[in-house]
Amino acid sequence: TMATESSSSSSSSSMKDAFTKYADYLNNQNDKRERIVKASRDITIHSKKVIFQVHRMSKGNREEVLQKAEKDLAAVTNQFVSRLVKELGGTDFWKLRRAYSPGIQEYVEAATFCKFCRTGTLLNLDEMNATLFPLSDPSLEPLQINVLDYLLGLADLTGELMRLAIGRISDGELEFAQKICKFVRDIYRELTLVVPSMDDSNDMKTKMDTMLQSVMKIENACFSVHVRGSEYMPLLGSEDPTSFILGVPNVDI
Amino acid sequence: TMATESSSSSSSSSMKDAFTKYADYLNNQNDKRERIVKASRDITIHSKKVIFQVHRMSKGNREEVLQKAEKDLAAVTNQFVSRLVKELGGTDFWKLRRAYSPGIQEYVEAATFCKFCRTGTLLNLDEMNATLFPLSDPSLEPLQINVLDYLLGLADLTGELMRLAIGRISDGELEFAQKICKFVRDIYRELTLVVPSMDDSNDMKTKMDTMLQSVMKIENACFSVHVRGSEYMPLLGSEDPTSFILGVPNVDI
Amino acid sequence: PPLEKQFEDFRAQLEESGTLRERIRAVVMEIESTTRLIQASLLLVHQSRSTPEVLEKPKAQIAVLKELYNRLAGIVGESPGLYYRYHGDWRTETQTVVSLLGFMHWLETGALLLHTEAEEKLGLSGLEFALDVEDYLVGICFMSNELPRYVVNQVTAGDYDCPRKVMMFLTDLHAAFRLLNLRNDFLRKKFDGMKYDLRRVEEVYYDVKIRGLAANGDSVERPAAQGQP
Amino acid sequence: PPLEKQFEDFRAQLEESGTLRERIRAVVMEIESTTRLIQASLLLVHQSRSTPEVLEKPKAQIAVLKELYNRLAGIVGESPGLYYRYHGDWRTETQTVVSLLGFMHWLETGALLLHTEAEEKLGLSGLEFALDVEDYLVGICFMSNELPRYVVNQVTAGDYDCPRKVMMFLTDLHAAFRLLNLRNDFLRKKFDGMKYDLRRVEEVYYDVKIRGLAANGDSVERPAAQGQP
Amino acid sequence: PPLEKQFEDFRAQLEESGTLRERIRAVVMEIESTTRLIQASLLLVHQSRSTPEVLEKPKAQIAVLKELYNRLAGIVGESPGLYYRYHGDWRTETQTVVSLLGFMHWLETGALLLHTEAEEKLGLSGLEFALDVEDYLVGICFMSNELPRYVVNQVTAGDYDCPRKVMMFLTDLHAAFRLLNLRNDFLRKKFDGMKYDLRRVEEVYYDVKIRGLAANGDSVERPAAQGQP
Amino acid sequence: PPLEKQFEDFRAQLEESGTLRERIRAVVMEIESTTRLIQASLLLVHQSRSTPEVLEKPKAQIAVLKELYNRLAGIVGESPGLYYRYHGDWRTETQTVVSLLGFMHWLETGALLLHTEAEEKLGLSGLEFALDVEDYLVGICFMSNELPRYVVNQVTAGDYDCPRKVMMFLTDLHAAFRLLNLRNDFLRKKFDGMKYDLRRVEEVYYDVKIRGLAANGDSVERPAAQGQP
Amino acid sequence: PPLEKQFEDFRAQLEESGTLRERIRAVVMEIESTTRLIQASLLLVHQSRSTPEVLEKPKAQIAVLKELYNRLAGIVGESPGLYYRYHGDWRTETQTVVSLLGFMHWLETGALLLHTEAEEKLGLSGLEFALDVEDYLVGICFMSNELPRYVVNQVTAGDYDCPRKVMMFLTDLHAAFRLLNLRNDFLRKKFDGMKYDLRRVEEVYYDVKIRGLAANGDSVERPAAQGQP
Amino acid sequence: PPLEKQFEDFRAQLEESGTLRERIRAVVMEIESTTRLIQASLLLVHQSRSTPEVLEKPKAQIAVLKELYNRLAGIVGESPGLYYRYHGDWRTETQTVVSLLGFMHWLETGALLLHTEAEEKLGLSGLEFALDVEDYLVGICFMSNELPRYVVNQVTAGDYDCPRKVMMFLTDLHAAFRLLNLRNDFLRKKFDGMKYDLRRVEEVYYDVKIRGLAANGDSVERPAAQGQP
Ligand SMILES: [Mn+2]
Ligand SMILES: [Mn+2]
Repeated sequence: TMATESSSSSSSSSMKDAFTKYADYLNNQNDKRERIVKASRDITIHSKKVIFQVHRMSKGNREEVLQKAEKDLAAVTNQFVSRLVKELGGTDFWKLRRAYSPGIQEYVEAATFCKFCRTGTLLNLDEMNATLFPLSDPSLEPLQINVLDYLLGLADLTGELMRLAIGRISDGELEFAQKICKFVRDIYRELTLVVPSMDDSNDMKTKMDTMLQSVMKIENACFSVHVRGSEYMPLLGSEDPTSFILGVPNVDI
Repeated sequence: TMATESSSSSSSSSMKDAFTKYADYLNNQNDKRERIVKASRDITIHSKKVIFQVHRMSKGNREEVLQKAEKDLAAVTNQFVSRLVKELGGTDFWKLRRAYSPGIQEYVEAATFCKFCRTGTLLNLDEMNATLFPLSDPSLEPLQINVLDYLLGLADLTGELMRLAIGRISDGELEFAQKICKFVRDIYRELTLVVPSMDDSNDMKTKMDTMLQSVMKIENACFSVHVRGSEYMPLLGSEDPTSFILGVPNVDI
Repeated sequence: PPLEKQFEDFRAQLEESGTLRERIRAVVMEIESTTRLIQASLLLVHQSRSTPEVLEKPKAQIAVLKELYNRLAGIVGESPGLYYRYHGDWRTETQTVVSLLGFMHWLETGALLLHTEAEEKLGLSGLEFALDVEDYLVGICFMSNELPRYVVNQVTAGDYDCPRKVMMFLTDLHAAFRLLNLRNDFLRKKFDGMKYDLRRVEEVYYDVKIRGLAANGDSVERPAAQGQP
Repeated sequence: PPLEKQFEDFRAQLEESGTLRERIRAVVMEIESTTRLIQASLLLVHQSRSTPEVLEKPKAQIAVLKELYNRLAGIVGESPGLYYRYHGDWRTETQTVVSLLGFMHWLETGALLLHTEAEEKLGLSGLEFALDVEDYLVGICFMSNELPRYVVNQVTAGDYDCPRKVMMFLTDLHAAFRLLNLRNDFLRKKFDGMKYDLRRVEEVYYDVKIRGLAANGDSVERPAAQGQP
Repeated sequence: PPLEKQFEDFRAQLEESGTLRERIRAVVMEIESTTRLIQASLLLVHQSRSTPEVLEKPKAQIAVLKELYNRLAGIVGESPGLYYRYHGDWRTETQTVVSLLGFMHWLETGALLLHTEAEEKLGLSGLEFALDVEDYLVGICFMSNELPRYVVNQVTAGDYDCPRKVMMFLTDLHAAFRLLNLRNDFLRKKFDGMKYDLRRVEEVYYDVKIRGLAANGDSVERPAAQGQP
Repeated sequence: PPLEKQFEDFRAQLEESGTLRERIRAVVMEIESTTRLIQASLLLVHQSRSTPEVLEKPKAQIAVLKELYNRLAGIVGESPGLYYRYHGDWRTETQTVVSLLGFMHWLETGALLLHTEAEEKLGLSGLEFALDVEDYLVGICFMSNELPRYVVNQVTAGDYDCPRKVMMFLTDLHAAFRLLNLRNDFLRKKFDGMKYDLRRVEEVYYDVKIRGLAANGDSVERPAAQGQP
Repeated sequence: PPLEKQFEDFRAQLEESGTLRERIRAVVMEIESTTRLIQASLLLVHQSRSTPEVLEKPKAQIAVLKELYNRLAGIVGESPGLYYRYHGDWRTETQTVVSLLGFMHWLETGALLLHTEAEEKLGLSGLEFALDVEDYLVGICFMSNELPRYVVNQVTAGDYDCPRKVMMFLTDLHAAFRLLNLRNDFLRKKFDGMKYDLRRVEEVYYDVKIRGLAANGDSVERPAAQGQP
Repeated sequence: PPLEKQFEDFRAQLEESGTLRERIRAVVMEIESTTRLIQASLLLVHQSRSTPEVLEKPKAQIAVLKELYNRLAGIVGESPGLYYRYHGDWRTETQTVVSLLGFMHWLETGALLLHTEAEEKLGLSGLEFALDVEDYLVGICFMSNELPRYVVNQVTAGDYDCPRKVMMFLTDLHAAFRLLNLRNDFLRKKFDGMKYDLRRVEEVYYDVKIRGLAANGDSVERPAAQGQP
């Protein structure tokens, strides 16, 4: 009626033009977001598989397992992360962060997990980001993992390290377990100082609680091996109680 | 060590064979689920667009708008629902329901919305399911939308109908608004009797509350038009107060 | 050791970004208190003061806003690409700014303040620091929420032509919004609210019309855009 | 009218499915009470009764379970393709069933009850109503949770060879589970628990070994599968 | 031994009480499904059907309810003194029953259904199994929640006298509730809601009155209590 | 040992403070039940009784409140500096007291009850135990929430001049509150509610005005402050 | 009018029941503070004081409890049939009472405190006010939760026979509980906890046994029931 | 007019109090970041570094805290009687401060940091700005939460006497807390947690003792209080 009649006027049509532009903008943005969510889901699912592969490690098959994990990780990078990088097309890193953050966090978890098992050290953010450079069209700004996603991924890493440590103790690799314990404690301590400056620290605060639980689970496992080992220390005349752990005592007692 | 040594025995290797089978099974299942989640997301996003298209309806452009909406809906069916149907491959309809249910619900919402605007009637589940038959390889059992997803989608439909009714009143289509009101009331009443028998009725119970809110919003809008129209009824000697609504009175008063 | 070194770096980076954020917030607080001044002045529009008189004070504040957004753009511009990292810090306030600018603009011209016009008024044209489209749209919805109250008070004060003008403006605006495909989010909810604003204005128009109070009962044509609506 | 008609149909369908569900639940409650009987009998294994003696009663109950699952399969089989619609109704109970069958099987043979063997024991081989693989795996994890307690009580009762056997069994089982790619879900959590079971059993083995109590201190070879472990 | 003897006794007691509870629940489920039928029929009152026509069906269900409460009273009466032990099992449903009976009664007579009348309708007069006073009061609050919607739809259907009647009814009811010294509990919260019902009804009455639509525009006096509203 | 000694001291302190708190609560409960009496009497204002008649009873209760606050001040005054330690115990009730005193005062004089006047009425002038300013302000917001309902019912009862008076009062009050720089807290939220009260009152004034019912249709000038509104 | 009359009656009823509840609560608070005294005294059992010495003080408090339950029974007995209406008011405290009585009894006799014995100790034998069976059972579960700690501390203090005794007691208790068909409720959950208590005690017994510390290393036979454990 | 005058006054007051609060918060944020530094340094105590070495850094921070509390006391002291008005602003942080001071003190001396000692360390002795007793007690509870982890790691590092010392310390502390009659509040909940800390430490002591690792295996007598644990 009235409204309909009047909408042919010039003011109304300029409004329509403008809103058509806004509509295009919103449609593009939403489509892009959706593609990125999907790319992120793929990264997540394949990173999880890498993590499982690492957990297959035993004393005997370490090299073999790690090599496969590293190969799989490289595949995640080249296939799935690179697709995310392409979908982003060098822009909107912060605007669409929520759409890809879960995938990137899981990817950080997988990559740092592999690296720690290989070298016992932390894979740095800079090193990770260096591997992302070649994925990008050189004319575009490359996706760089931001500190926040890196730290959130690191927080989850400690959960996997805890699982690993419990398994390693079973396999007699107590030294490795102690190394993990120290590593996780170091990360936890460093994070206590970093967390309050993080952009949205609430997520991270609950992760810190879980992390402390993980640390304590490892500590309790080490404690229990230790007191058990200590029990016969005098009996055995050994000065290193840590050699008396399960799996090791093929020595007759 | 011990464990590693002994794992070459026959019992252990039959265990390994069995678990390799389980692993394959789980991997396939998870991959399939992931593909279906993605197909469902696509259905959701495109069904939402159909719903928006229907909301563009005004008194003057009804036919045009609805035709486009119906065309878009057909595209959703043929492109995205059919992909879901293919990914399912005629199996696991209930097992993977949670992975595709959100998309199917939104699809029900869009399809019933179009149909109501076209005919003022409810698109039946059987009619919907009939359109899914051709999407399937004839050798496979076709995906059939189940009652639960249909009802959950219907519950959301009432929210869209409420928005539509408010808009129609503005456009002077009071009769259409009253038709919507009756339709939504009917659905609400029928659902009150059906909800308690639904498999997991908790979701649905909150949807029922929202639905009642929607009904009351339409009723309040009709009330307000009515009392306004009634005010001058005696003055004008008209017996139909409902003709005195906004947009209509091009008649000089 | 490299681990400590890296975390030292992180802490430095995050603290730097924290400092940046505090500088942003300081400007945003000034923006907020400027919008309060504008709001307080604009409230007089409901008390049937003449529009030009009412607009005088708040219009003077636009320059202040421009200056503040300029500072904001400067601060955020120091770190290219980080606009959306800190977006949440000025989002709400900017939506309010848009709603006020939009309302003033409409009072003056009877037309909708377009996105580009809003950017211009805030001195953002051509800057990397742009006005986010969704913020603009939410702001316009907020502006729409003010109109029913305005119409009611104008009629009370005897301006019987106001409802028609506002109704036509809102009808067009509503139709324009329907072009958008909104996700189920904040903006969609705000847009739903606009429907109720429109209905309320139509009701007032009807009240006026049916009593023969409408200034120009036989014409519902769109008037040429003039000064005050 | 068609609308009412359709909803009438829905109500009929849903009520029918409700009735089906009640029939399912009735059987499941019997399954549950059978598992309690088995559990109560098996508890005696912790009180150092001889294994064959302990197993006598619960083994007799397997036939009961078989009969019940047969009935369940019959009911669910009436509506082809709906297994997973009602799956939640027998899930937990079936996991418990698997854990008990698995424990008894291990007590008897020293070997893991495989998925196919579990289906066989429940008379499900070849039926459409199969044993869900995840339920089987969760059940096996539950079984593992019982082993540390068993080992502790066996040692207390003087059976010093038990820890070694259990340890080797659990080590293999744990290695087998690692072949799986688990999502972050219930099963993964249960599997994490298995790690602790393994560690506890190792500790007991160590306690026994270090005191020279282990029956056969020089041999950690896997024994040929014999009857009672 | 006394320990086993004692637990044998407990088992018997717990099973007996479990059986009782199941019997109670079976009846309560029937009550619940009867209230759903009544509710669904009563919803038609909002669609401008004539009151007697609408009431026909649900009134027929009162006999069903009566029969069910009779059974419930019989079951609970077997164990004297245990009414409040199982009270929670029928509490919610009974509150709904009261709200529906109260609404029907008001539609028919324009008066509040008294506690004794409610008991009578349910055939509980003189039984040990009484209608708990708090349940009755909560039910009445639930009934009040239905009235604003009813008034709105009645006015839309052209009954302009309805708001006044409902307003006076609710004002009296609200005043009566104020006599009670409610502690801070569930009932208190429900009663607080009644204030909003009254407010909404007053607003509707205002809308009708100011437009001169109220049947008896010059009088807000309390009319002599008559039959049907 | 010092440890035990210290905890002995703590026990004494905690018990003393517990006792004090109980004494405070006892008085606060009496205050609360007095406010209920006042509220119940004031409700009659919505039923078009004459204001002086309605005010008679609640005004008599002010003396009771005064006495109670005197006791409260006495108890709290025993521990200087601890007013804010126990503030939470009388906070809500005092806000209600202010809202009721403010409403009665406005009904009588048409003016806002000032903070000092509120203290005077409660006999707190000059005492260390003062009326917290934020509690006063929240109470005034609560009072504002009652006004739309009052206006609606007055118009229904035929008092067409009421909306104008209330509108002007609320406009002034709202403007005065805008002077305050409220942080994002409880008070801010309550103040935001006042905006809706004002809007609703404006709407009622509009309804009355457009129908030519307003007593003095041509003037929205501020009237000279007179006694009763 | 009947409406007001009815609400007058309700007011009286609600107030009466409110008063009753307050009287109940007053007694329950005394019960609660008596249980604290007992708890504090019993804590010394963990510090390897001799049992008779530790029990002296708390046993004296049983008379106090008896007196309090007598008063409680008196109050509740005034309203026959309402035991379960107010049951929630003393439920938790009574469960604690049972757990303490049960622990003391076990410390003295090595046997389980039976339900009838508990009622006797509280002077409830033959009264209408009985000890609810579920409360008794929950209380016994709470008692079981204390035993692992007791065993750990006893072993630390050199009493190596304690684990065996406690293990046998808990094994029997656990088996007795298994006879009950517990539904999925609070009691079921508490009983599930008992399994962990038993497991922990078994582990301690294992630790003692494997180190040859158990007093009677060669015998896990059930000893004839003797006095103090 | 008095209304505007009053609100002008309020504005001034609210702004003054807002400014005060901001100054308080600025100091509290510094306190918070100091406690983080202390916390991070103290974490090294779990990595078997020698106590004096670990304590060096955090002890240096105590002077910083002292300075900050001095500033805080200065700010709050400007408005006598308002300590508890702003108490919530430093409450949590102060509880953390107490827990850290308490832990360091215990590491150094083996004794509980008394309330007066805590005030002394923070330079509050004799000031009007005191350390609230409940904050002190909550802080001590937080400290207790750290002890089980400390004991576990000390034993792993070979210090077998640590569990006994901690157990005796915690037993005494727990007994002292029991003297307090805590209401059902935050402090009560924290104290309930201390029971679990004690239980865990007892278990660790048991683990060490049963393996003959405890330094002084035959004696659980309370040693004469000596310096460092
Ligand atoms: Mn992970
Ligand atoms: Mn929707």
